[in-house]
Amino acid sequence: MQVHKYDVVIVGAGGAGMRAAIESGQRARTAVLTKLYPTRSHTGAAQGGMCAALANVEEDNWEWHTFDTIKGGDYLVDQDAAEVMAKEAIDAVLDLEKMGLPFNRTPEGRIDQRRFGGHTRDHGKAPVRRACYAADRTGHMILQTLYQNCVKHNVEFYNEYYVLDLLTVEEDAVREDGTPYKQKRVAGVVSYDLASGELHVFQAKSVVFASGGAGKVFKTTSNAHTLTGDGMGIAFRRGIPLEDMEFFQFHPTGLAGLGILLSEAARGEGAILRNSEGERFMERYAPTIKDLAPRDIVARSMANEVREGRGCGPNKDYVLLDLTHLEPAHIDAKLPDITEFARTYLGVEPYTEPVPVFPTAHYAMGGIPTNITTEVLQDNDTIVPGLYAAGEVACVSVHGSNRLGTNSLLDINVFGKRAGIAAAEYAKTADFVELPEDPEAYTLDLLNHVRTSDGGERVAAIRKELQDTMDANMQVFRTADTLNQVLKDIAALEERYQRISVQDKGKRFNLDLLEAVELGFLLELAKVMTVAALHREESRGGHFREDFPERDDEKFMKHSMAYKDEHAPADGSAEAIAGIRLGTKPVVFTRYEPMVRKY
Amino acid sequence: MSAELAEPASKIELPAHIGGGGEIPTFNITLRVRRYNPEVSEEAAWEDHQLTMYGTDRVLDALHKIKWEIDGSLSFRRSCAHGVCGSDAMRINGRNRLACKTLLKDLDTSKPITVEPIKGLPVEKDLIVDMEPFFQSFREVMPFLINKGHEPTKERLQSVEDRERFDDTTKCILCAACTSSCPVFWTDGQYFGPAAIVNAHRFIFDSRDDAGDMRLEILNDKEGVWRCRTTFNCSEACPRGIQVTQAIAEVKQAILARKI
Amino acid sequence: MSTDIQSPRSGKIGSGKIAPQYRRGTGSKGNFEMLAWLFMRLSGVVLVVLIFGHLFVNLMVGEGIHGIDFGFVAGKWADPFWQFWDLAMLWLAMLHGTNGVRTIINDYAEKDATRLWLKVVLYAATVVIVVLGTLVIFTFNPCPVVNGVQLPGGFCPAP
Amino acid sequence: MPTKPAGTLYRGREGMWSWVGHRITGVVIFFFLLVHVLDTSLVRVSPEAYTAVIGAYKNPLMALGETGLVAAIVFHAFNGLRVIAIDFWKKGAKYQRQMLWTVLVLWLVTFGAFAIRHLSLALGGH
Ligand SMILES: Cc1cc2nc3c(=O)[nH]c(=O)nc-3n(C[C@H](O)[C@H](O)[C@H](O)COP(=O)(O)OP(=O)(O)OC[C@H]3O[C@@H](n4cnc5c(N)ncnc54)[C@H](O)[C@@H]3O)c2cc1C
Ligand code: HEM
Ligand code: SF4
Ligand code: F3S
Ligand code: FES
Repeated sequence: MQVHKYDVVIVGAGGAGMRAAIESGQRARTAVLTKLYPTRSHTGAAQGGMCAALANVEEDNWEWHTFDTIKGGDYLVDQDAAEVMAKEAIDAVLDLEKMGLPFNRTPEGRIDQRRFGGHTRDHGKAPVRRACYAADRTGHMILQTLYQNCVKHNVEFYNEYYVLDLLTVEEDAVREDGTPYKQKRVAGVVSYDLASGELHVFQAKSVVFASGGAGKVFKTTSNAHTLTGDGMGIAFRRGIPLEDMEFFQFHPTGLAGLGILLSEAARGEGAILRNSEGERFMERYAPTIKDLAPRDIVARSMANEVREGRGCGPNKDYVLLDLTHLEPAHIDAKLPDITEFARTYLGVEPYTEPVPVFPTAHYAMGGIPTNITTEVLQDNDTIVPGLYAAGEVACVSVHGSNRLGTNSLLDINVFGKRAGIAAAEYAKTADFVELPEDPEAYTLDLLNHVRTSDGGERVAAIRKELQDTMDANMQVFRTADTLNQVLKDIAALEERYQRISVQDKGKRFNLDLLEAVELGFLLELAKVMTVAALHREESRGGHFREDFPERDDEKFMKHSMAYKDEHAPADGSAEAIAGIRLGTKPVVFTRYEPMVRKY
Repeated sequence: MSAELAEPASKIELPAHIGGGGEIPTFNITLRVRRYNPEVSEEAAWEDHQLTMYGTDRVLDALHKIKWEIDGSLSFRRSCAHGVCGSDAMRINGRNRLACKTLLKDLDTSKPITVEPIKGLPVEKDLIVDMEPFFQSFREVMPFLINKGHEPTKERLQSVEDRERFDDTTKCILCAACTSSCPVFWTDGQYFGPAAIVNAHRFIFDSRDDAGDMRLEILNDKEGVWRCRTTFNCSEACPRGIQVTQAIAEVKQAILARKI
Repeated sequence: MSTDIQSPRSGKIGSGKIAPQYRRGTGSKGNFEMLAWLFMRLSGVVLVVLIFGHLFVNLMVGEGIHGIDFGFVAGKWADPFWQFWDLAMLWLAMLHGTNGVRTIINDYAEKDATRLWLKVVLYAATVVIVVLGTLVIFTFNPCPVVNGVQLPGGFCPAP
Repeated sequence: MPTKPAGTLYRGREGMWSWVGHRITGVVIFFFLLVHVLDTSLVRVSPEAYTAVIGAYKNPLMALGETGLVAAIVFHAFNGLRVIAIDFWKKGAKYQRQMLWTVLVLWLVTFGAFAIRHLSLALGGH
């Protein structure tokens, strides 16, 4: 084992991690640990754009953006956070431009903007052009630009280092009102060097989690194979709660059967959805903004069309995205990559044929709870000093129960930057927390168990069954029955997980071992998501309960908080299911009162 | 900006075939993978697997099938699975390709499909190579915007044409398919390689950048652009369709124009 | 048990280092490679004319190769035009070829020592050939007298 | 150190093979040139010696060799021009493949014309 010492350690080198690193690296000694080469991070897959009320092409202001974000999130958004994000969006975009990001331009040479689902003028009057973009490679450009600037600032990367544990200590402390509690403090992280199979302990004053999403709990997903929710899982195992995990976004237009994403920008540029009868069915579901309605609504409408027998194809299990009325030259200029995907992977020519699409698991709205300075919360109002989170792994919560398109690239830039600054500033004054005795013991155990376990169960098989049941029962339509089915399935899978065996016993690049570890996170997170979903007996944003189809502000206008608690009774009672204790956290309101969400 | 589009029809007649008819056929392939694990043996060896695959499966799916169902020790990098992250450049049937972008049905399935690591970088295990030398070259060309003027309060302006000038080379995902297909790079690994030049090009021709001269000076090195022998392997290997050789030619000309 | 490490991994795995060494210096000064590259193209264009002309005259016109003998060469070099032609061809082709082979040596010779020796041999050969060739063209006497006998050649002045 | 475990041959396309050809022909010509200057230098030594050596060139076997040499020179020359066009002409890279086919056609024509005349002279006559 080797021990490194840094002021700030950042876990993850996607958009959020690198944006943080650029800030932190200039202020304090910073290391970035990432399980992938930075440019392999999934931020690079983002296509459509990044929103900011620049008003370069149309009248716009950040307050409208705030409102859209809150309404899009079905009022479960913390409004202070949404305000921060919408206001700082403008600088976030300009920062990127100054770093060199090649945005598309208007004829006047300004950053061009386009429409995106749920973004409107003046509180819902009409769609507005707010998304700044670089063709349909906005995420790619952001990731490259941030990496380039990390190179410029000599950020120290530890590539292919898997963080597997968070080192914390607990101190006795007393609240203002006199009640005693355990204050967590962060000491560092433990990572596994993929190339050598060695463990490395990183002692740090501040730790920033920016490890991205967990889309691989589902089968059909736009997410990368590597998005296995490690960060959320690690924090959860160390007693940090997870917020709003029941809310998972299903993006309407994934390539049918594959899940590869066709950006909403396609619809922003004028593409529309049709069912097997050739009907533009979104006119029925969202008469005002039709195909540009927020994702949860479109995804549900599509699933409903299929359920009612108007799906296309041999199994009638998808609908069509029609671009055929658009000029090929326009498509080439604005949507080159995604039309290429349709050609490569489905052999469909989007100029002349509509493209088969179906909702695909896309984005985790929930995650590690933080406040607007990105400090991680250990309960509703206690922060963990020195621990920060930003990006998809975190839940500030700016997305509430449904994220608007283009708000995530914004989120990672705004809160990534905030995290970098906050972490470095904290490290300037703080001292190192003493490492626990045998800091790597837990991780060593974990790895040894996986390495030596010899029950013959295959990781891939368990993962597939998990993903199948999640797709079948936890997707856009949910009921108590389907959710209980998932929990039952997960229990069985967890039991089998104890008996896995990995075939690769070596040290060098043992990805077999890591896939097994990742599966552990997936199982854990799937369970948290399902338990939270079961508990939320209402329909809101990305979470739709057929048995409770209405939004219920009275009972559920609050965030859910899931804690790992081995002692929670496993009797199926709502508050405590199978080692998970559920709590709630109030939503922060500033000025927008909940309204019915209609488009 | 494009003109406002006319509203598309609410309902149209769909041709009967739309949405693809019939079942996707399955087929059998032999995947011949180059295995190498220094913990076991210093020798690399070919290994054959017979697999049954589906119509839309890619080489990556075949590799996963082996790893997940047959032999978990097979090691390769991958992440996005749709050609945007640059993890899985490898040599498929003798040419550099992304495994996740190469459909099996597009290959000749009557013969074994060979899969081996990209050339010219040290192999670490199976299909995994050490990418550090590659990134080293990338870093050396100063791949970041350098602007010596004042920071404007708003964005810097750039005309649509100026933006278009370097569009092609902004697409690079640093997959190394180009550099590791270059016969000059194979010889001693010292050549900067096409990917580094592509990324220098991206900034040299960006109207907002002021350090083009420095980059041209870097690439005027004895391991720089002049080592390119216009073999076009790079252009053919690039999964993003970047006209790599063209970009290199433009850099050569820029250096000449500056010196003469 | 624990060691402090300051900098991140750069191309080494555990202890067994397998990264190739980057010997690329801080950048070579000057424009030699550029000029060499440019020279290859310029000389190439000129060589096309020179060599094609040479081949045509020597091998295609008249009796072709059968026409070539001492007299033929002597006849050509009696004319300063052909003298100059062949001289230019000699120099350009040799420099072009030498530089070409130099690149090839740089490409394939793995060890510095091998590289050096191959280049020494190459340059030596080039110098010898260029000097020899030049001398031959300039000091050539088309009407030598061997053992007191004037060799035939219509272009020779009567003794 | 297994930096380059031998795998299959890289399946490059026209661009790579034309370069391989260019490189090989370049070296071949270079070595021929060395010899050619040496033998021509014999004119300085003695006309007999020169004529004797040149006589060897007239041997049918050598004629074949010479034909090969001319083939090499002609390919190298035309392909060299193609390379120059790629370097200096804006659309050169785009049309490199078409240009290669043009090179090969020109090569065939030029070389064919030469071969017929040269071989008929060398093998047939005298
Ligand atoms: C196909 C697609 C299209 C999208 N399009 C848009 C869009 O148009 N607009 C928009 O706003 N949003 C979009 N999104 C969402 C947005 O791209 C992501 O939410 C966002 O990029 C997440 O960034 P991140 O930095 O949090 O995480 P990521 O970019 O996923 O980075 C995660 C990082 O964490 C590292 N990591 C993970 N686990 C570990 C570990 N255990 N140890 C060490 N490192 C670890 C990884 O190596 C990686 O570097 C899209 C998402 C997808 C999938
Ligand atoms: C007939 C006219 C000729 C033309 C147009 C020509 C053109 C060229 C060009 C443009 C190159 C550079 C190729 C590159 O950089 O990729 C080159 C390389 C070369 N030439 Fe020529 N050349 C000619 C004649 C010759 C002759 C007579 C010789 C031998 C003495 C020769 C030997 C070489 C060699 C050895 C190379 C290096 C090949 C390589 O690096 O791959 N060439 N030639
Ligand atoms: S230029 Fe193309 S092949 Fe080369 S690294 Fe970039 S994307 Fe890959
Ligand atoms: S393959 Fe190499 S030789 Fe030049 S054209 Fe591409 S860099
Ligand atoms: S896995 Fe990302 S490019 Fe292939």
